[in-house]
Amino acid sequence: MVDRMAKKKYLLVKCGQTLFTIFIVLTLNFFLFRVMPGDPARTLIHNPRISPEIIANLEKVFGLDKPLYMQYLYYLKNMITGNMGMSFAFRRPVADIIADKMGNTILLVGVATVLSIAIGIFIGVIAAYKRGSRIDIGALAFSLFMWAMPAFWLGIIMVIVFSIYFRAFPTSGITIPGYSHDSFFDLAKDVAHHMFLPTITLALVLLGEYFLIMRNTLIDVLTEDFIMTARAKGLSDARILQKHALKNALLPMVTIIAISLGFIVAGAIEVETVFSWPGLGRLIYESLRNRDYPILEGVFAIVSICVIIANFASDLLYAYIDPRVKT
Amino acid sequence: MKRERIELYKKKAKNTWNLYKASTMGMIGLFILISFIIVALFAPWLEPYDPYKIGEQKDIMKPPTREHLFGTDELGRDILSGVIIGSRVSLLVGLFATLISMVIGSIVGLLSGFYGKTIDAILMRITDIFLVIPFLPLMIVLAALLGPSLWNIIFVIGIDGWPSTARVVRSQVLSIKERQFILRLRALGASDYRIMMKHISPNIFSLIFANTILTIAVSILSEAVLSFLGLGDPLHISWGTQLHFAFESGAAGLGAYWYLLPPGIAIVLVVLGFTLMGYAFDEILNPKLRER
Amino acid sequence: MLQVNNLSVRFRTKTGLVEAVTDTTFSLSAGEVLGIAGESGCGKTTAALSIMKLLPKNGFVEKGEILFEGEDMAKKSEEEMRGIRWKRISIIFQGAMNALNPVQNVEDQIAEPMLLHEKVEKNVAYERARKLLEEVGIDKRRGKEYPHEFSGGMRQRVMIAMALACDPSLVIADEPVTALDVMVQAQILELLKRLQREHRLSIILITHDLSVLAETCNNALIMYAGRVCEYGTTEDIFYHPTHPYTKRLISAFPNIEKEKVFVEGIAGDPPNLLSLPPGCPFAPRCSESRELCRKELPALYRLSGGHHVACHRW
Amino acid sequence: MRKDVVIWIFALFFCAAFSTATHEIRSQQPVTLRVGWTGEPDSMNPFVAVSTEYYEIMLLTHNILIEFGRKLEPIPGLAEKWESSPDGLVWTYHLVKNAKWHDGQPFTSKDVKFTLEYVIDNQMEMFSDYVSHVISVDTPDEYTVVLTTDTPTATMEAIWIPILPEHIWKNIDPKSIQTYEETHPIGTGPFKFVEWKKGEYLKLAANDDYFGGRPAIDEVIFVHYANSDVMIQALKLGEIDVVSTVPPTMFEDLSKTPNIKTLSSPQIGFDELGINAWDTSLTKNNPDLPDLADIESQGNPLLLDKRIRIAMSHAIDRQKIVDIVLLGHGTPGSSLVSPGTPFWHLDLPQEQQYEFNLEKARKILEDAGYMDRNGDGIRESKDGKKLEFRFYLRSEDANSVKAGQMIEGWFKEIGIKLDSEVMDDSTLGDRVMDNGNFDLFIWGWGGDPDPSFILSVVTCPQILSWSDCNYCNSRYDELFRQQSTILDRNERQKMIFDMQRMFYEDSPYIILYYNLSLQAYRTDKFEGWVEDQPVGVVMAYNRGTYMNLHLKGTGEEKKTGVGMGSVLAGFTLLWLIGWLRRNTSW
Repeated sequence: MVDRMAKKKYLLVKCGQTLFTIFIVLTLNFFLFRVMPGDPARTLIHNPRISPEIIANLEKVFGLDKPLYMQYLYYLKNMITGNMGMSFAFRRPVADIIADKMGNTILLVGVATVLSIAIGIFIGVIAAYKRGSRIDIGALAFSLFMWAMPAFWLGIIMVIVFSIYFRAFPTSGITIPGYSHDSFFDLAKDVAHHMFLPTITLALVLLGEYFLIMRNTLIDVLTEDFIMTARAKGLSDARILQKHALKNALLPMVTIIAISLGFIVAGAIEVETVFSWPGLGRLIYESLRNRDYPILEGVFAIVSICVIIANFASDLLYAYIDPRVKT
Repeated sequence: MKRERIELYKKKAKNTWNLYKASTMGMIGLFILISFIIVALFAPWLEPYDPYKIGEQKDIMKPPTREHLFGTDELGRDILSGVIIGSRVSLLVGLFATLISMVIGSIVGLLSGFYGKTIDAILMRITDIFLVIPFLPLMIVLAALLGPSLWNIIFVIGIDGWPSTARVVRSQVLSIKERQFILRLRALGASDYRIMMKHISPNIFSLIFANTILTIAVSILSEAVLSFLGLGDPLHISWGTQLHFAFESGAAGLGAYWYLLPPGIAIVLVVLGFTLMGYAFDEILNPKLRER
Repeated sequence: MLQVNNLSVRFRTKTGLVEAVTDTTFSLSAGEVLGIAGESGCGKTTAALSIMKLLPKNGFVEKGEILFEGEDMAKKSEEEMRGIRWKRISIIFQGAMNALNPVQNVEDQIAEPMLLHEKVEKNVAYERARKLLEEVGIDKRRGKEYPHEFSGGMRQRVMIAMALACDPSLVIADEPVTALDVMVQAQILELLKRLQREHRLSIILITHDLSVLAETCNNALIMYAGRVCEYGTTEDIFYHPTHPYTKRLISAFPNIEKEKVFVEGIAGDPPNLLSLPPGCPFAPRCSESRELCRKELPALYRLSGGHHVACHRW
Repeated sequence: MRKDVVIWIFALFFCAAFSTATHEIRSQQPVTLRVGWTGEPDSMNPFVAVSTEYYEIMLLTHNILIEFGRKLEPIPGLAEKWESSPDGLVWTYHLVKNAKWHDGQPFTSKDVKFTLEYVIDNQMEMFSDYVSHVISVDTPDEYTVVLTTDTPTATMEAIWIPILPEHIWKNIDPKSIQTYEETHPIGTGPFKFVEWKKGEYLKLAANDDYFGGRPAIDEVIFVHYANSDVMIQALKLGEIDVVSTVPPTMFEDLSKTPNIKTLSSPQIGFDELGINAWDTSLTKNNPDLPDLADIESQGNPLLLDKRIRIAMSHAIDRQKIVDIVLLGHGTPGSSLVSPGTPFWHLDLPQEQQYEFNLEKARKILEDAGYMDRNGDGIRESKDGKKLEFRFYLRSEDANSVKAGQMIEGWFKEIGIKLDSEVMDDSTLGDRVMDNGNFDLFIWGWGGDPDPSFILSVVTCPQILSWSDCNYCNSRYDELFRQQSTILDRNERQKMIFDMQRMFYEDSPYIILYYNLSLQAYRTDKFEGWVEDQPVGVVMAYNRGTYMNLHLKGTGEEKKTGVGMGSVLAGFTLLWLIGWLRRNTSW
């Protein structure tokens, strides 16, 4: 009973912290974009060669003629109601644009992450278990190499090799543009065909990270006393790994994967740019090229909030699966 | 007292070096790194051409020849010279950005760990918030708002890297703080500042060394990414801006491997060099990873 | 039932071969409690682990035999050893630390070897696990709890219950009471003694705390730098210590019953096991050492009955 | 069991990824023209959109009263005939009778009246200049529109305002037009708007009821690419049929590719080195310019010396910039109106241009008293002011950075130091608007077929508005006022030539180059491409290609190469599945 109360309290505290963090990020977002060099109204309409009347008019529309604290309150209200302003380049609400792209990013990032976690953990376990063997050293070298490689560069190399040289995969996009698909399966096939290279690229880059973490965590766990206990009990190595080492090593992975979300986001931005994948990452790249600040502001807020919430979710999951958490 | 301490450090350093020497990974990393440092230091003597010298029309985007070992770029500039001078930017950004994160991170970590309680709670809350904000989007936003210049890039990367350092420093301070000699110093009435600067900091430095080296690797990667995304200073050649212009001018489609490969490989090597070193130090300083 | 003859264990390391245990001989008969004492790193744990063939990957038995109930453990394959571990020889680690899996509840951990070795039904195994818990003084309803929910002493009790799971004939207790406070130490030792009587166990008790040794053991073995210095009954060791090292250990605490002084309290550093001096390993720290001690390694001399000592000075 | 499911999901994903069936085009598929571009319309709202991409779409979905022919001459649009009164004040337009809106409603003169009045009454920024002299719009009958102006106006044949359907636009509040989002534009044009997936593609379908006859193709899809490299690859692979802009670096390679034809043609617009030439003595206390009465320029006053500007002009090798930055695909710059509109472009003879001659540049500076007195390589004025200037380049445009680096080098050789800084357009715009807080920059202008706009930019009243060199010359302004009222094209041309010569001699802009439009299209699928001068086959201010294009023969579709790559990858997959299955037992 006491235990459950403690857990509840823990969750409440975490929940509060998460909300607070989101609040801080939103505030940071507001001030970053207000203290930047340049007149916000001017950046708002993008075209600097535009008449002062229009600017004045827009300032009113966007509330820029109000004092800063009022703007801030408006901003918070807008954020809560999902109103993130208008894009310069698209002339559409930022929220709509983000909503359009988000699914694509989640698809790419989701598949790549699952793939890299599964393979990363798998190889990590083998390497940790056969520590010092040729497999371990090979996997280690490969992972460090992947880790050191900028995702965008790997992407470019993949395009040259597989799209341009072998012509096995399309260079960019998510489907054949403007092509009407007969069935869902047809569409899925098309998407998968386009998705292959970006997914593999992202997965390879992430793979290194997960492999290294899994390997080191497992090596740590394998030196723990209870592993010796298990050996003394007469358990076979495979059983020790499965019943005692893995669970202990996988638990921290939950947290580590959450922490590495920033890394995933970074990889996604790079890969989407190279492959013109119509997701949030490419949106960032394009709004950078157009200096489309409202989009940049919106994407930054959304991505940060997603990562924060994912962290919170991982905390919850951790509390649920790890018997030790009760503070 | 001072000399004794120097002797002690010498001995410690020698010990660490002996352990380090035994690590193949570490030695490969060190070798890569020294090579690149030499290249960066002697860039003006090593580069065959002025890397900024714009060529004639006939020189544009030409594959490797005897005159231009790595070929030329879309302005007819010598790519080998660009890669050589680019090492300066990468190392500079790596070192200075890391310096910024180390300074901020160490100060925050020291204060937090040393004073504890409210200060700790506040500082760690801030650190946690920074840790959870995805770093690349934050860097992109900052870099875009500040405008493209080398120092802005350094600042932006430095500002993003401190929270993890702060965490590491804090945990180390917490453990050192409770050691006998610190308690005795406090009892003797040494000032907080003195204890932190004279007694805790030197002890921490060796412990966060591996972390520092890995931060440099991350900083160099970040520079490459930001420059690739067009946030770097296009007036300075760095490996990232080279790749940016290569990508923008369609080197991939033209099959201009000579433009895409050298800067990319240079990035991979330098980052790998730092990573291998960081890893080797980690194995030395983290006994659990050390082979028994 | 256990006869260890001229056992030598070595570790391969990057910097060279570590002579962890050298030429160690001792024996243990059924129902007997043997204590092994010495400073940390003297090879006592290594000697015990080699009985179960639990050495780390870079460790190996260089020579010697380990006869347990007539079979030489040193010659057994890993496969065969797995059948012997816990079924016939179990081990009690320092349960206060991390010897229990933090993410498995305690009755799972106790039942695990039974399911493995005795192929019993699940409910039978769990029933027995709960009974064992009661036997070591833990409410059987706490079986579903996790190690972190127990105090240090309680965890040690769980560890003991686990060691008894398959009814082994030999139990190795490696520092079973270290890091517990004095009251709890006494309780645990009391429990061990009781169980030893009730289950007719043979126990090897490894400790660096001589008072523990004095309280529980029939025979005692003092080790230094991987070698036996002195071996005999507990009375022999405590009332007629012969080796200067043993003497120093004992004189370091005048009253065994009341005050605790750990073995670490001796001046000087233990020797580097990578490069042992040619003579008696204790010579550099020995106040009685002579020329001979530094040159020649003393053999293990028999004094009287089972009392042996490795010293030129006896 | 669960493991198997996961493995098979991956397997499915892999298999799907390797299937290439999606590339086959079935026979019933409509005939689709795929156009690749790297830009995108900024909006579908005609009162907001400014991008050339929007104008291309608008051209296909809408009509204007009088359209442009291939030589930019007026041709019938929604008005099949038109005439003006002898005094040039009253214009009568006779409309086509068989035009219909895409939603089926008939098109009448009421729609024209509504559209023009919507613009005039609400002073719509984008269009009001075209009808600034119109005082009334009358509709004597359903197919006649009469416009009355207060003064003879030269541009009554060039009212570039898309005619909008009254029945839809009457419901749209002109006050909130800036934020109005047009999702499905309805026009009278040869193509109907179908859908726009932003960042991906925009799709149009042929209008069966078009009054000028249905186009031969069924669909046009404009495919958006974030990167031109990728777009060129898509063209090579046949994923698209034509690209609107080919980067110079890829042009040569493409022209050697079989089944692809490249073409380069002049474009309207240029990139210039802008110099802050704000002489505040002309704008301060000038009764015509009340807004500028007490504003001081923040630019470097040395730049008011015309001789420095001319020396700079002599120190820039425009041909080399064209060769390097545009890889030869451009024309060295001179006068303000670009050769993309050849009728209005002043083609200055070589000997009247400030040719590239560093020696001459140095001499001009020396004669003007700018010497390097302290030997630091930088000249100083007589009162010791250094010839050192801030030089702003655009982060959005790599060409400006490249040209800037070259210019910095030449200027260094004649003793002028430039402090280059790269910034984004908003920041640069701010600097310009911040009372001219800049010295030099590189930027560019696109343009209209009519030169009025670009000529107006450098007039005095545009300082701190459209002007970014802050040039002020009352004679120039006077000529500008006169030319706008002259109906005779030849007479107007002469005045515009005079203005250009005046502006060139004063050099507040050093026009670096006129862009060429580089395009490429595939020749294996369609025929009937209309190559225009300017601008090319698409984005050419006319819809020739779209109306004229038709399939070549029976349109054989080739499969995209599967090749080694997928075979290799297929084996890898099989191996991986097997391996996973074998090794996941623990």
